[in-house]
Amino acid sequence: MLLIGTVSVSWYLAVGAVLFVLGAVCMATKRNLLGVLMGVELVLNGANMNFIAFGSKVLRPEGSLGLDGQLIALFVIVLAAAEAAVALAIALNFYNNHNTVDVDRANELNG
Amino acid sequence: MATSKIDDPRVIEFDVRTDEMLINMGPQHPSTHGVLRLVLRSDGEVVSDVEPHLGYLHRCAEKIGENLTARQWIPYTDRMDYLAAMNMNLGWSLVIEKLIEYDLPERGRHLRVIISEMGRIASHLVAMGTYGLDLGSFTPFLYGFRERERILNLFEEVCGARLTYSYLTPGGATADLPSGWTDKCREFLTQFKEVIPELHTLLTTNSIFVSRTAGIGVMSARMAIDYGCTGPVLRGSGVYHDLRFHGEERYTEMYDGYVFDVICADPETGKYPESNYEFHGDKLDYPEIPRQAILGDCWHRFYVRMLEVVQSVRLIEQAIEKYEATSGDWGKPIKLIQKLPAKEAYMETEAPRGQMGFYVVGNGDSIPWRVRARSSSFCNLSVTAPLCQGILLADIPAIVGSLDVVMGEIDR
Amino acid sequence: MDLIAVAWPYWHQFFFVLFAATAIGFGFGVLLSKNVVRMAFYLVLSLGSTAGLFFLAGAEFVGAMQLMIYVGGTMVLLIFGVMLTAQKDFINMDTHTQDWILATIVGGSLLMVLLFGAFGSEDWKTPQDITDAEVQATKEATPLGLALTGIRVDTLGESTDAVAEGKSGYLMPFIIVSIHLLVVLIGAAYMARTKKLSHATDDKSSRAKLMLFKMEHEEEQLEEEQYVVTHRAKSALNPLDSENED
Amino acid sequence: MADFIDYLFGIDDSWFSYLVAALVAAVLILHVVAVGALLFIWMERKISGRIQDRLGPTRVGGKFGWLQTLADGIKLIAKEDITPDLADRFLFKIAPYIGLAASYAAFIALPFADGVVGQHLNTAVFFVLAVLGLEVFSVILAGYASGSKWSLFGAMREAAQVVSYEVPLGMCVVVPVMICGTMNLTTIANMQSGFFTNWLVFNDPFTFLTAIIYFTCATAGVNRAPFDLAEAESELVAGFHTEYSGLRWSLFFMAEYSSMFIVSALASILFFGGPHGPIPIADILGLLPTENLGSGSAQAFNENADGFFAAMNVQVMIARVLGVGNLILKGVIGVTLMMWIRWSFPRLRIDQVMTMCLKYCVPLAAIGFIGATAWQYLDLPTGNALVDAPRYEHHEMWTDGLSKNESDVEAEAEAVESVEEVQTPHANDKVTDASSVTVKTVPVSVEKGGDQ
Repeated sequence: MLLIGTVSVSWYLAVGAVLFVLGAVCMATKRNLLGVLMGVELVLNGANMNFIAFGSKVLRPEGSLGLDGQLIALFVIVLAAAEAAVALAIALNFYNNHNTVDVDRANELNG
Repeated sequence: MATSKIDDPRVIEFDVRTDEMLINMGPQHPSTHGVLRLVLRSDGEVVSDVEPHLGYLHRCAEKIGENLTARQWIPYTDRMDYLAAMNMNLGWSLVIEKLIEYDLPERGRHLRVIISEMGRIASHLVAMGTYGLDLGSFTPFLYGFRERERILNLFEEVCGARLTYSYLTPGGATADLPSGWTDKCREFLTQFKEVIPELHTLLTTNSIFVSRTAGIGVMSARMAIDYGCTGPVLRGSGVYHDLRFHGEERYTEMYDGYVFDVICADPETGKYPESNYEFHGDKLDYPEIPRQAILGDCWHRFYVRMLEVVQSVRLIEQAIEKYEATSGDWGKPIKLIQKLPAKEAYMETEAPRGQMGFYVVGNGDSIPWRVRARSSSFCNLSVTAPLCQGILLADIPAIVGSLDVVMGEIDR
Repeated sequence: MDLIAVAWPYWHQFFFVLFAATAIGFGFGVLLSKNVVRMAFYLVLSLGSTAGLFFLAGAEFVGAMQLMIYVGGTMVLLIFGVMLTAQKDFINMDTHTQDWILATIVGGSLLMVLLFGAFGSEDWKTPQDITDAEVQATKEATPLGLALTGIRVDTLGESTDAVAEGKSGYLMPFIIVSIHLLVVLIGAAYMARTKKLSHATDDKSSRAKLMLFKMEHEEEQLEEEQYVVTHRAKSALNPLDSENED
Repeated sequence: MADFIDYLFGIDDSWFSYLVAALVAAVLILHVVAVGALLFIWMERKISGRIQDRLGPTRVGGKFGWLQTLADGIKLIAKEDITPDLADRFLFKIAPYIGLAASYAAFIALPFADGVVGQHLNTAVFFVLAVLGLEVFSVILAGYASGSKWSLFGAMREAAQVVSYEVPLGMCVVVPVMICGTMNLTTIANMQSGFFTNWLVFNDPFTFLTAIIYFTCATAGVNRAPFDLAEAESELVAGFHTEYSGLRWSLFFMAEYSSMFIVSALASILFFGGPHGPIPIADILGLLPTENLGSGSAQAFNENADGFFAAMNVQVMIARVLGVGNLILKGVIGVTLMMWIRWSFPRLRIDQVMTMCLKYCVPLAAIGFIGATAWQYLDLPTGNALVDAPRYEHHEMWTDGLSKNESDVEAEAEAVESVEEVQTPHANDKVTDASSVTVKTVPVSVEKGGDQ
């Protein structure tokens, strides 16, 4: 039985693109530090989608990236976890010092 | 010397500063033993301040006592420490007897020892069981209650009631022990002795129990005395004080001729009295004091209660023999409208939770002019606030439970 | 039976639409929600749906990894952060309107570019057929694990020098990432610590220390002040008690 | 199963048979969750009753009160569903469903017996752990959304605890994965077929240690006493579910009991032979066509007979029912053990729980992992050597090319390619097809043929 209907790599890329843009807009608009962090996660996820799509042998038996796509995606996930841990530590520190997580208040270095 | 304590594991350092929380624990809370209300100021799991609030069970018992005769007020004493109502009856009876200068016949004296020590066992069983419950162990609670039910069966045979007995009255008791009761009592003691090691296994020596209680809520002897703590709470801090030894003549003479230990660690050596606990003819040592336990902590308070139960068993065994050896009057109750002389009397007895004092002023009438009760739990509870500073939230039930308060006695 | 016998080869498509819709929908939820915890919740669902897409694309291990690390670990961490940095109600952190407008314009343009790229290549746009058995064969996790230890199973057939020497894998990046994680772990723990602890006199922990300090002093004073009721000779009170001696 | 339905209706590759197969699997698993919860709650009552010297339920449903839970369930459904004023209504209402969905979804990849599994996943171990980890979300959301401080405390405790215990839990799970060389639960289970000495728990001292650590961490991971801090009634009233009532409250319990079962079942698959009993009864009775597998090892189940019905062989079906019974029995034993622990011990404190995780469980799990690796590496005698019951060998061909001389590489590569042509498990559903392949040379994909 054929599993694939009309879904191709492009569709996955499109979903990835939408997630990426949503994350980017989220990063740009949120004033809450944690909201910005969530935007970063979304962006990374959107990027990951591309790696998976290009590396998928299900979507593209010929000409796919193969294992490399999945492996890069793995590294991205692991590094995203590390990034989240550090960013949260920064957020907590920021909160301890400023008593808020509003990024607009981080303006000590303004000239 | 002070720096060594700074490394104490009980001191929790803050990694992350968070907002303070004001939490209301009680009066409807599973571990506040009735209707105690604790207002906690906490930072995450760390409680910085505890303020106990009382009065949710206040029934004006003392004022009612000023409108009833001495014997009529007996049922109200039942409802003070409702877990050890016999001991409450005893305290009131003794103070009235002191006021009217009544001397109890010897048979009645032994009867009172039997009954009040049985009451002590029943009360400590609840204290033990609910303490397990406070720490999240449900099973010992039911084991404790199973034994308590046996005691209550015996009490029921004596006076017809299972909770509020009104059995011991000024003048003696409402009735003599029924025939054959002492044998049943012996039977109970025999099987109860087998249960004590079980309880020790489930709680006293259980490593989780020890880690939850040892070193928690440490109260120095000085502090215990300053706050007026009495009973097992005081003795758990290493203060050798038991009214059955150190009380008034009128009370201690009840225990004349009895052999028993005051369960209290020697503050110098930290040792408890030698075990005199026999089990199937073998002398069993008390469980060893764990390494982490500090004199005056929750574990010691619990341990004192567990060992006091053994002493009570010992006392009852002696009392039954003495009771059976005597005959004659057990002490009839005084008249319902007994006139009280125009003077005052105050008397403290060693109730299971500490020194229960009753104060009565007569004015020549049968109704006392002034009645006042000194509650042991009230004083014991007052140490909650200083003990519960800088501890974890989970330690609060451990500390409050180890004080073993009964709100009926505190609020009266 | 004729009706049901018609093969419906659109399972992949069906689930793709399902997961893609939830991923994007909850992505919008993250963007538009004002409550941080709800944002986190929507992000969890969005990432979970993405994991579903990964499963669908045959990357089972990465999908499970996504669930485990992202959804299970990172998000719990994030919610911790949300709760620890609880905001007062009166602090307004709404986005400025001009920010919204600007972000929408820039984001929209970016999306256009990306979509143009995504559908630009004929090779990417054309779906390729694959049999069920072939799908099963692609879902192996072992090659992935071997690749992380430096062995590329899928390129064994190629006789390049790198393959022959077993150097085509991802061993080096794997080790680098491991060390990186360790550094991050230590660094995050270090950064999240409060540095004011030592000289904060009104700190609660200091009060607890003070309490203990005082208690220790009290114990010392105890003997001097003779507060303890000394051990009385029990035998004096109880002449019958011969086994006890003071 | 889809193949069976195809066969039943005489149709080929229809969406209908897939749908029916999926529905049947889903409903069966739902029964494990729902009926399992009913059974376990009843069991908990009876066991706690017996431990505490009382009877437990005695009346409802005739003897033993076995319908008590059902009666309570009906009561809970009829109860008013209260949402507190200060609650975040949406999250408050949705939180219980997330927990249930997570523990339900984890059953997808759990093989009850060889071929009796919702969906074959090559990364089943990882999947089950990952999905179970999602359950913590329901607790966090419930705690946050309740708008009660007690609930929030419970949620924070649970989050801290579960996240911490995932570390040693994962390390313990890696040990069987490492010994078996696969994350496929079916294969891990089948490698322990034969006598109980083949169970991985008896493989070497370090796996034994690991099994104990796993069980401890799993108990903590599913929030059971003495680690049930999130719902510590003496401290936090009822923890995260303080504000819940009625059906939503009972959903938390269903989730809790089904995750208890799933971690026990996972333990039994990883360490205690899974669907294989201590004595290979099915093998001894000759229910399984072992001759097809060649090597004469104690291979209890024929993996190539894919799916429950696919083999169309009554004997194999009986063997699989036995296997399902075995696994469920082992899971229930694990749950009973957890109950026994719960009703015997006091509760730990939050800092002690963390200390236990970081100071004891993690180092011990690491020691277990390193030790088991060394044991494998040094090729020391394992448990199955004691009774001379050779283990069914799981052998993958992926790296064979590397061990050969460079001149052999190309020839080997061709062999790999030819093997990949054989990797069509659904085409080879028949038992007899495996006869041509001996165990030693079965390429892994054929062994692990997917269901449906």
